Amino acid sequence: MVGVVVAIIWMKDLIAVVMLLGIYGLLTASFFMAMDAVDVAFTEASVGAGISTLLLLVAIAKTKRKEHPSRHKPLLALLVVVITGGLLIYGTYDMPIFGMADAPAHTHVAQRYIEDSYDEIGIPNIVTSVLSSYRGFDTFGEVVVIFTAGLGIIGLLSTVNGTGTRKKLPTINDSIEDQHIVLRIVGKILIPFILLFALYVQFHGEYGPGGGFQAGVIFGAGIILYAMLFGMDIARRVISQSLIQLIAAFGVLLYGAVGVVSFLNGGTFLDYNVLLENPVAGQHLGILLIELGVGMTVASVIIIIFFNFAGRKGPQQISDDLGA
Amino acid sequence: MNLSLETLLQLSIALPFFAVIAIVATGRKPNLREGVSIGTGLLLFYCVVMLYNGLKQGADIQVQWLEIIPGLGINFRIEPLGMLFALIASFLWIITTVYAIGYMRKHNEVKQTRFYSFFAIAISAVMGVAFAADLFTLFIFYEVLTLSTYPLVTHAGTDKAKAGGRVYLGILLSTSILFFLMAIISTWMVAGSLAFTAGGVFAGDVNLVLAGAILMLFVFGIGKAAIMPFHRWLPAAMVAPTPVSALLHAVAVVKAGVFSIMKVCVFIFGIDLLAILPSTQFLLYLAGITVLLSSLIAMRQDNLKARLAYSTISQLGYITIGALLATSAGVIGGSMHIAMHAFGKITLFFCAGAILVTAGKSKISEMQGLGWQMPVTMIAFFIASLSIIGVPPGGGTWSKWFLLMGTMETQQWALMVILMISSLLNIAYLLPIPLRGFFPKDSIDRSAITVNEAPLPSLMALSLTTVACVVLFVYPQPLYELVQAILNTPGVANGQ
Amino acid sequence: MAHLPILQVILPLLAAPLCLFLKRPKLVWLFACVVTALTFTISVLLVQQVTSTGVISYELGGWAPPWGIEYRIDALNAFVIMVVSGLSAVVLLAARTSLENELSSNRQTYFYALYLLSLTGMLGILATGDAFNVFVFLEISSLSAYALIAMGKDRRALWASYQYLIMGTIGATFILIGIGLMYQMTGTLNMQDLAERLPEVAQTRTVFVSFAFVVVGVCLKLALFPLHLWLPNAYAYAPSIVTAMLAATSTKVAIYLLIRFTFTVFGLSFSFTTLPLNILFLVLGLLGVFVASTSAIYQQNVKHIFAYSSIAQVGYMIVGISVGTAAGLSASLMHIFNHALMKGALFLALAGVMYRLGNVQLKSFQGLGRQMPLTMAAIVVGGLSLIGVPLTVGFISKWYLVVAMIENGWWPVAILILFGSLLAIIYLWRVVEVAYFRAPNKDNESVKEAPLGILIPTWILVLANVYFGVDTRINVQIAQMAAENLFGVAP
Amino acid sequence: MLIGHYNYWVVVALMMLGFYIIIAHGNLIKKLVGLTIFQTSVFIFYISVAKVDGGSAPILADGITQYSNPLPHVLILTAIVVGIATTALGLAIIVRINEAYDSIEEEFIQQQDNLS
Repeated sequence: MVGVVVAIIWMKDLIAVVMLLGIYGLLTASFFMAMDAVDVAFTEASVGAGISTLLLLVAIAKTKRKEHPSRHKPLLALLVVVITGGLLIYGTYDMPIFGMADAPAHTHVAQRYIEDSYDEIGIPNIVTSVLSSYRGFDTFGEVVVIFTAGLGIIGLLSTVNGTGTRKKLPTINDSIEDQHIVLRIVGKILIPFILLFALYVQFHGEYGPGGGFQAGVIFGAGIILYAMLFGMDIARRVISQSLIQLIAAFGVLLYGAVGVVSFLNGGTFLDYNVLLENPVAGQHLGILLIELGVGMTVASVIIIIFFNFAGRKGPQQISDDLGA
Repeated sequence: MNLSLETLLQLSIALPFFAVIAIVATGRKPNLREGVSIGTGLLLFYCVVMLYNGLKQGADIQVQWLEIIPGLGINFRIEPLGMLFALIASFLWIITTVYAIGYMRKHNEVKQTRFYSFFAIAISAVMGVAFAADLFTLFIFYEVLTLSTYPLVTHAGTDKAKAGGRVYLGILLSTSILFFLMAIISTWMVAGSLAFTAGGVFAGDVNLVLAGAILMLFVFGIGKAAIMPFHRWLPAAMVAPTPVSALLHAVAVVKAGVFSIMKVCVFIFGIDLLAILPSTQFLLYLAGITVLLSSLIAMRQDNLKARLAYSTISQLGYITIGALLATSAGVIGGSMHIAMHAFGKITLFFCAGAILVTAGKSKISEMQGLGWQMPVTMIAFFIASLSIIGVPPGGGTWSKWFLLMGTMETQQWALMVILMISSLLNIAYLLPIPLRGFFPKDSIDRSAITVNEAPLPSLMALSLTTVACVVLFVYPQPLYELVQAILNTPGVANGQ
Repeated sequence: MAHLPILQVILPLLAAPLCLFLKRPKLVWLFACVVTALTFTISVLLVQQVTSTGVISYELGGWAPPWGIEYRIDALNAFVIMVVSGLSAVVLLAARTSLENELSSNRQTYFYALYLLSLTGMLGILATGDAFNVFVFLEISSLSAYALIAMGKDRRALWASYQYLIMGTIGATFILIGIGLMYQMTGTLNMQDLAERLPEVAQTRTVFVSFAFVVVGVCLKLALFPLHLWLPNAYAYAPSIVTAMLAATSTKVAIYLLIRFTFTVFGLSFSFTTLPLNILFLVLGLLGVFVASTSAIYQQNVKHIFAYSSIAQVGYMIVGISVGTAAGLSASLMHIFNHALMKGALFLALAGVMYRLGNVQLKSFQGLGRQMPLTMAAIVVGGLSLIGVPLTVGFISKWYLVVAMIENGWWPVAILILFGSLLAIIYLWRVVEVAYFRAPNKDNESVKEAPLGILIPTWILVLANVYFGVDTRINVQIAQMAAENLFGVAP
Repeated sequence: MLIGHYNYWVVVALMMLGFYIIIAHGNLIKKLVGLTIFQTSVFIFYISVAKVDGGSAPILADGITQYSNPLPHVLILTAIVVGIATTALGLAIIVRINEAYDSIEEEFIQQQDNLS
């Protein structure tokens, strides 16, 4: 892993950098797997190796490919970095031994999650229990972060102007659209499966690894694939931009609504126990609903991000427009 | 009118302030505008006189406006020293306004509405300083005074005026914030109170070194008293129009400074404590040096206003010495000198302004023989000079007498010598001006000169203040009684 | 009533997605105003509740801490919540008019939604009693702030926003590292629980490092000298409303975090006896005051002047904290309140200038004293407050700050603080002199007074500056109560 | 002792490298890449904390008594999402910067700012 990162430092070709970053992401994911963190590995694989690579590629396509060999300020940077690193190394000396079962991290709060979560929540995946119930509010925050990013990106990149006239939006994908018929056919077959898989992940999260977030990412990726293969215009016709925004908003609201209903029912915010008469069943319902909210928001924000990036004129098109 | 004394007190502070609205509203009609100014001045003086009567009958007049933090607020209370200051300022405001009408019109000054407005605000601030019941209130009005006079100093709007204004504002604000405020906060920390109290607020066993340090902070912080090395603002402020120099820089602003020092000495430290503080001695000598040095500098000035400015610095030193002497005679002398110097110096400035607008001369070397052209002005100048020097028939005689008594009582022989030398220097730099005005070095043809005096309002004003100088010599009794009353407040005098 | 702690966070949170359903900018603005006003009302109720009944704990998800996330409101955060929500509400009032000239109408809906989210993030940080939850809401407020800044008209806004994003994310990641280390040593994330368990391991190097990372991370957000480089441009080129909001609130939240971590989580004895934090803070705070004030003197863009002044004011707050006494802390807390009021007023007034002139370069201010009397008067009063002139709020905090220094025997520091005020006079004076003592130039001879939409909110804040400078019951008492609570003195 | 912490040292090394990229490189996209690496290293740190020797993935099943600590997993799930959100927003800003300045190099952008 360290090697990959060092390579990233030396590379000037940004595309190669991004590819290496993708590899780095996959390595990290497999490392997480080895550390028994299956959920995290799943997420890192889809985010680190998937979405972020994709986004970086799109962004590079819209900007510049080469890094300018500029004068760096390695000395100052090294100094800061060495101080930070040194401090951290210094800090490791009093840490509990790696993997030790009786480290404080494992014996206090986490203990209860492992021992009682099944009785209290009723689902075997402890990570999901903690994520959506014990620390459900963090997850709510996480959804809001995603939503915020989505809004920010629309605010920055949205090309739809107030008058509502839409011209044909130039995309980077026209070439693929025109040339690769094979890809399109394969894609046509693949996409429904991707979407199905996403739904599976969505509703299976309680038992195995997975959940709303991963499902949302996969679902979003499916739609993006569709857009890349069939062109932005068609994709936009299928899924309207403002509709997606509303779905994203709705996801957040759904999550919030669960919380509000739970305190209207006499509990506290996000207290699923009071949703139904049987607390465990209540937890179940609550988790199901909020995961749905997460999935909706994540999927639609990812689509929004992609559409907005792709809808932006690249430098190439700008100069073309000027020439014409 | 049957207003309570408390109402009158508040009126005397608020009146000039609200007059601003009327002044601005009538800005397009100069006669009406000046009418408002003078009318307010008369009303204000009436209020102050009523208050004076109340005070004489022994009324305790106090008002609280605000309380910001417990023990910290805006409070007013009238005592004789403040009364004295208020009387002088409010009376001279009327006179100066009259004078200004002539001066400003003759001189074709711009933005006269702004001038009269800020003039009124300044007087409001002076009243606040005079009647303040605690250091905090005093400080606020002190700062208002600084800020409201800035537009007056830079009235001309030229680069030179702005440069002068910057020095003015810079020194006054920085000393007041760095030292004065610091001293106030320290007093608050040490004594727990900021109220002016007869006999001082510091309890018996106060750390003398600490209190001495606080006293130094006060003396330096009150930059308006122009103790060296913080005197530079005064000459810098001389770029202002003459009425401003007259009222503000000879009377209101500098007097607010020495008044504050007097207040601090008598009512924060108390003269008993003051007498034993280690830093008093040092400050006394500093004031003495200020007196002497600025007199010497004054001699070298050819510009009349600059000479008067340095003379003011020197005279302020007298008052500061009086305050710091920590004896009855010193306090009496210093307080009386506030009044005496006010009338004397304002007359001198009025004359300088009259010479400027009428003869167009600002340099002393050009004023030879001017006496025959402007006889009234020059005679007034002569009498006022006598008062500043401290010889009959000028009122200054009395105050300087008490000050000398004070130095003798405390056996400050060096100071006594300094005061006397300085008086000699006063003669040297003031008297030649009127004398040469009448008896120039080169004989001139008197018949060729026609009498051409300053505008009538200005002339009236300066004659009036000259008369006042003489009256104060002949009939100083009311003034003395008022000043004596400061010491009669229980706890002030140490049984002398 | 029992749900107030959570309501004040989720109200703006849920309102943000609803904005997208409303679509029309004017409607969205009205809606957002109502929401922020409600939030402010809730915060006032919270303050009342806290002052009368003490600490409020709210268990999210029905799980008792430390297993679930806890919202924990005491006098300290109730106070800051009130400041933040109140200022956000007032600033938002001016948004509609100010945005007319600064943002195209199709983006305004997103603007309001992001504004609400930013508020949500800040309130979430303030209310929570859980260390990791802090991180999550920190990111909500930061991401929305980056986006809001990038919406500025000037292209430099983009660059400023990017720099802020990099610095802010580094800061947040540092905090994340710190929290991770803490968790590793104690096994808990709840602040109260952390405070109980940290002393056992206080001597370990790991805890020391975690503290260092948290402090550095927070100071990055705080723009404490020398970590302030991102701030001036971010303030200068963001839309005026965003500047006003950020200046009035976001650094306050960071200060709160610093206080929370040093005083509550790590504890007084650890922060101030084990580590030389007081000296470090004192030096950095004072340096911040002087370097930033001096820089402010040389700026040509008025927003830059006030941005540097904000860095200087943060310096004062840090100095107050560094004393390590209840008096010093309460002075800092008061300054949080007061600085929010004055900077809010100043930047809103600048929004008015921006609206009429399209820029806020110092040289464009010529003669504005005559052309825009009310706006300039607002700047003057706000500036007086900034200097610390009596009868304005600025005086109150300076007073308590200096008193706290003297109580502790730090005379030179007290003098330096007063000296800092002098620098403030100089940079303000430059503005005043140009506005009042120069004739208008050709371009702004026809400039009119700022529109009421901006003027009214500005003057609400200006009057608040004066009101709270005179009637100090609210700000002083709550601040003192909060400080005393942190020091364990019975209120 | 040394072996007991090797995992953390790898984390520190990664972190330093990422941090170095952020500070030393002038290319905006590369800075973001550095930021991602920096953040990811923190994620690895958290997950390392969660590891228990002989434990298995925290999904309850019969016959397993030792599980890894689920809490850091949850935290990192959230943090990953936050990280990608930041990256996405950062990229959006870069795209806009490129349109406005026609460059994504720190040096050129600052030059242009200094000129204007």
